[in-house]
Amino acid sequence: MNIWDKLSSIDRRWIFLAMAIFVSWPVLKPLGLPVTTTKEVESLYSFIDEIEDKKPIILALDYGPSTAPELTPMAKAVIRHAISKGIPVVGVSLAPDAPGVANDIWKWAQEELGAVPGEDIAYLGYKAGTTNVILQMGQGISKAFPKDYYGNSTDDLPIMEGFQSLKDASLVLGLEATAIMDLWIQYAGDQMGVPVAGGMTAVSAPEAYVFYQSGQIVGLMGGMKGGAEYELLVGAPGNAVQGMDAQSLGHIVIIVFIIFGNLGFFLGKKGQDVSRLKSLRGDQK
Amino acid sequence: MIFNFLNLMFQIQVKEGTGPVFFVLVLFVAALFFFLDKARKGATFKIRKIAGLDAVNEAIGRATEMGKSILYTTGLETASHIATIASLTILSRVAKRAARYGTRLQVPSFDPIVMSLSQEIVRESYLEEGMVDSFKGDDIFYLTQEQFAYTAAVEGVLVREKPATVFLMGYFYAESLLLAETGNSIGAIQIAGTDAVTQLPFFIVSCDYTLIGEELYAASAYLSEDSNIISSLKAQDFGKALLWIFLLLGSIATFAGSTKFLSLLGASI
Amino acid sequence: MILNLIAPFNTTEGLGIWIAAFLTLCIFSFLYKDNPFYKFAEHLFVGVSSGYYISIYYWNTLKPNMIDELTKGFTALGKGDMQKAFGLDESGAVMAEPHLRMLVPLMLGIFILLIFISRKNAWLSRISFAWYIGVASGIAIPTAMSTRVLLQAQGSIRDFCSYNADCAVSAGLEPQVATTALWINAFLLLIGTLSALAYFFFSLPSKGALKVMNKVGIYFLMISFGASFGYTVMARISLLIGRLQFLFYDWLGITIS
Amino acid sequence: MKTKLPVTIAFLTGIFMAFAYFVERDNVAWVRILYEELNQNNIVLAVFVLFLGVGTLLIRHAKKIRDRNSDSIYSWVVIVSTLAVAYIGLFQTTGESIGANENFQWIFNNFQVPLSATMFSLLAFFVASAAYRAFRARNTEATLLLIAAAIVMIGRVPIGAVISDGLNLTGSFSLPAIAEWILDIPNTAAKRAITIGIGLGMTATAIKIIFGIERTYMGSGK
Repeated sequence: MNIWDKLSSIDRRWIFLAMAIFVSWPVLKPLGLPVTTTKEVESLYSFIDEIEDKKPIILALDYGPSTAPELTPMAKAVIRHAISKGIPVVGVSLAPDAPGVANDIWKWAQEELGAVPGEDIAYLGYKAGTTNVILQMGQGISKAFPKDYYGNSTDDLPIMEGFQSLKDASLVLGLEATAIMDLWIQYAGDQMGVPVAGGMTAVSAPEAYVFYQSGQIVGLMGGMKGGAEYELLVGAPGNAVQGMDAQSLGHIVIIVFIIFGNLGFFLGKKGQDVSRLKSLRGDQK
Repeated sequence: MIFNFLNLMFQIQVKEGTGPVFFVLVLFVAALFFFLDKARKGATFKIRKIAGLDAVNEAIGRATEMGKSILYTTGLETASHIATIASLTILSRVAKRAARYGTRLQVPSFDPIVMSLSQEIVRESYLEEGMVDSFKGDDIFYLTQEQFAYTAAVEGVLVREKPATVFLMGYFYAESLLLAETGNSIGAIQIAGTDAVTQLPFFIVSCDYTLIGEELYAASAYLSEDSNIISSLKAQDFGKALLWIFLLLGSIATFAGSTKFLSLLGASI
Repeated sequence: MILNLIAPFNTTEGLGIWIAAFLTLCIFSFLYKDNPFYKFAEHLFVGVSSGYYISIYYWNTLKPNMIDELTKGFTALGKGDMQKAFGLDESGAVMAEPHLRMLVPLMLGIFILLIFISRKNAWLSRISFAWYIGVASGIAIPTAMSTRVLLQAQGSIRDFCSYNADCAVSAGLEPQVATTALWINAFLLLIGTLSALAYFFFSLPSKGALKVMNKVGIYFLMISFGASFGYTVMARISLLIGRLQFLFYDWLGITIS
Repeated sequence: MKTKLPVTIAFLTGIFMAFAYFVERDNVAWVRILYEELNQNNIVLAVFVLFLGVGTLLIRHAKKIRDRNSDSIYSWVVIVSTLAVAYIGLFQTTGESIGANENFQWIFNNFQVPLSATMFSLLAFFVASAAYRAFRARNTEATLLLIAAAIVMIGRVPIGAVISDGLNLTGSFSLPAIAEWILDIPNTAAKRAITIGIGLGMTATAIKIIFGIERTYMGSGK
């Protein structure tokens, strides 16, 4: 087996080891590479910056612990921005494993930003039935969420004065890991005419460009980089900015292995990868 | 004109802006019933050959030759999701062949309703092949409704049972790559099919063949020769052809300055 | 970089971090090979998430929407006030709080649970599924057509409008000066959408012009899948970074200077 | 009766909800009330579906224990952890909501979070091995996917700008700019076609369910 064949059949555990080393290293010792902002994040920042009438922002935390590293920095950066502008933030969740994550963010907002629960921020908890809940919020927020996550009745919260239905919100920002983003656009955006923006995991972000390009969403943050950009725009670099160095090195490791794989494929014994199924051999796969 | 008729008839105030959707829906429903009626009257419709489907049959044959099992997952969505319904249709065809060749078929489910549906569908396939006594209800089982608990459990089954062939048909989320990579590590032939756009790159990269988006719907129509599935495919093709022409003409006309097409689509002009 | 194992066992918070770190390493052990620690974590995960969902669903949906409503309804019934029991106000108009009207979903819910009890009348669960999926389909029809089809078509035509001054003005778009780059992009967008749409056209065999469009269509599809793959790699690594930040900062107490 | 009744129910509920889309519901009381009621019921029905799921799960693991199956120790883990967490969540919650239940939050932070987050981060390793193993430029399609992925991966992270300066690719030919272009034009064009296709597919399926043509959801398989 010549060098090229060895190159194209490395045991995947060596690859795992390389990933572990190159991603842990910057987490322990950051490199400080510069982060550039993009127009879709800037347009969200300027939209929130120019909100005059101070009507609350609906922050839809529709994600669980497994996507928190990408989306929680976005939630914290937007809450920091809204509180500094005096715009109240009302949190809701349509994903079952969101309440635990949201609860930590709300505790952080009270300790770090001194946000007063019930006045500056409120969290209404989770309710099953995604589409039905959004439609119900259109008819009346307290109808969909009679009580907030901590048991006090929604209508008595000072933050809810003059803020009856989803239609009165100045913005709906969906922090999404799944297709729930489409539902916010379909029902809150198209049907109720509320401005909608998205904070998506990097996986779903490309798909959301379609809605940004057609103007159905006013801004879009994609992945940890989106969070890092908003952290910079708000002037409070945090976990996301810190993570970007490790992100860069991780990508480099993957690109290097892709090159190894292709070198091995082209220079090693050819045809090793022809499909095992006869019916697919003719097909361009 | 039709709206004031509607207003008059039911004193219902039609929501403005929903005109175009109403018109397009009426057209689409009409096309659907037109093709359904013709299909039921025995008209056969041509569907272009889908390369992946010969691979499906060959993959089942491979499992039989090696005397190993087949693992079929219907994805992580409920029965009201189009990809799940298409997957169940393909499952019934795979189950028929598995019954005929006596190959073990395992179906780990994510949703309890889909689990009970799969059990019925597979039992019916074994019935049609006259092998109902070798049907094992326990091989079609519900795991959990939590994405990663389900993935961890299916990976456990893959690593322990080592099936020769894995089918990943339905709607998937981020776990698609975990499943496909684990299937690869045990050397299984993998055929995937999903309309989950974000997961298509992973299946394309790690499976032997991937039915892209609507190819999954077309595959279920092609495989099932069921008039109602084929007719809906034709209606969708009809919709696509109409839209294709509309987009082409619309772009040219709008380029020339007319706003007719935009207002037709409901843009507030 | 200061290394101090911060988490003593006696504080609940500290114990929690040690458990979380142990479970994290159990799952990571799958990278080496399938082992009892991974199997333990895998099954623990199935159990914990089932228990978690039952509690969240009960407190956030079942109790406020059904149990509370039914108790209010029955207490009203006890007082003999039939109208209020079924959520009607004095004038007989339907009120928002359903009270005893929630007996309908309760009945449908019980039909679903019949699947456990008796094979014979498990068919009743079909009524509940039919109701559930009927409502879901009814909502989906107009919105899927409007948001996924019409608004997308509108999006691709609108580009051409913004390059044409009078069309842009009447459509309320700010007219863009049509530079050659914009032209190429608009043209590519149209070609890409049309050829990718043609790829999903199944009624005609892929020959002649359709074969060419299929080819161009699959090229555009593959570039867009490549973009999604690239973006997804970013997502996965940021999640790994999240776990490593937990292990190094929260568990091992390392603080970076 | 066993199929006639469910099909009629699906038809009536489906037609009404679709019809309600076209109605200015605030002005037409009977439509608004019925619409809200049906919405309300679906929210509660979702809970019963979950209970069905967990019930079948526990029964299946109890069977494994009864049959002395080799892995029955792990079935104990599933049953005990489900009941323990459900007990803490359901019975230890005082007052109105689960938010104030400290133990439940502790369980969530120290069991649910590490387990699900770590499962997810395994993907970073699998993506690397999948990219290495499968990303072979076998044909033009795979090459296009490969090049687009590499450019986006490099362009969207800080190091992309550093590399572009190194190769003095500037302005609209810098890696971040090309990555942005790939996302804006070819990606949008292809995703728009896929979204339209799936939109038509979803609409067709929903119509067939309501008119009783598509009955798979009811288990008749036909």
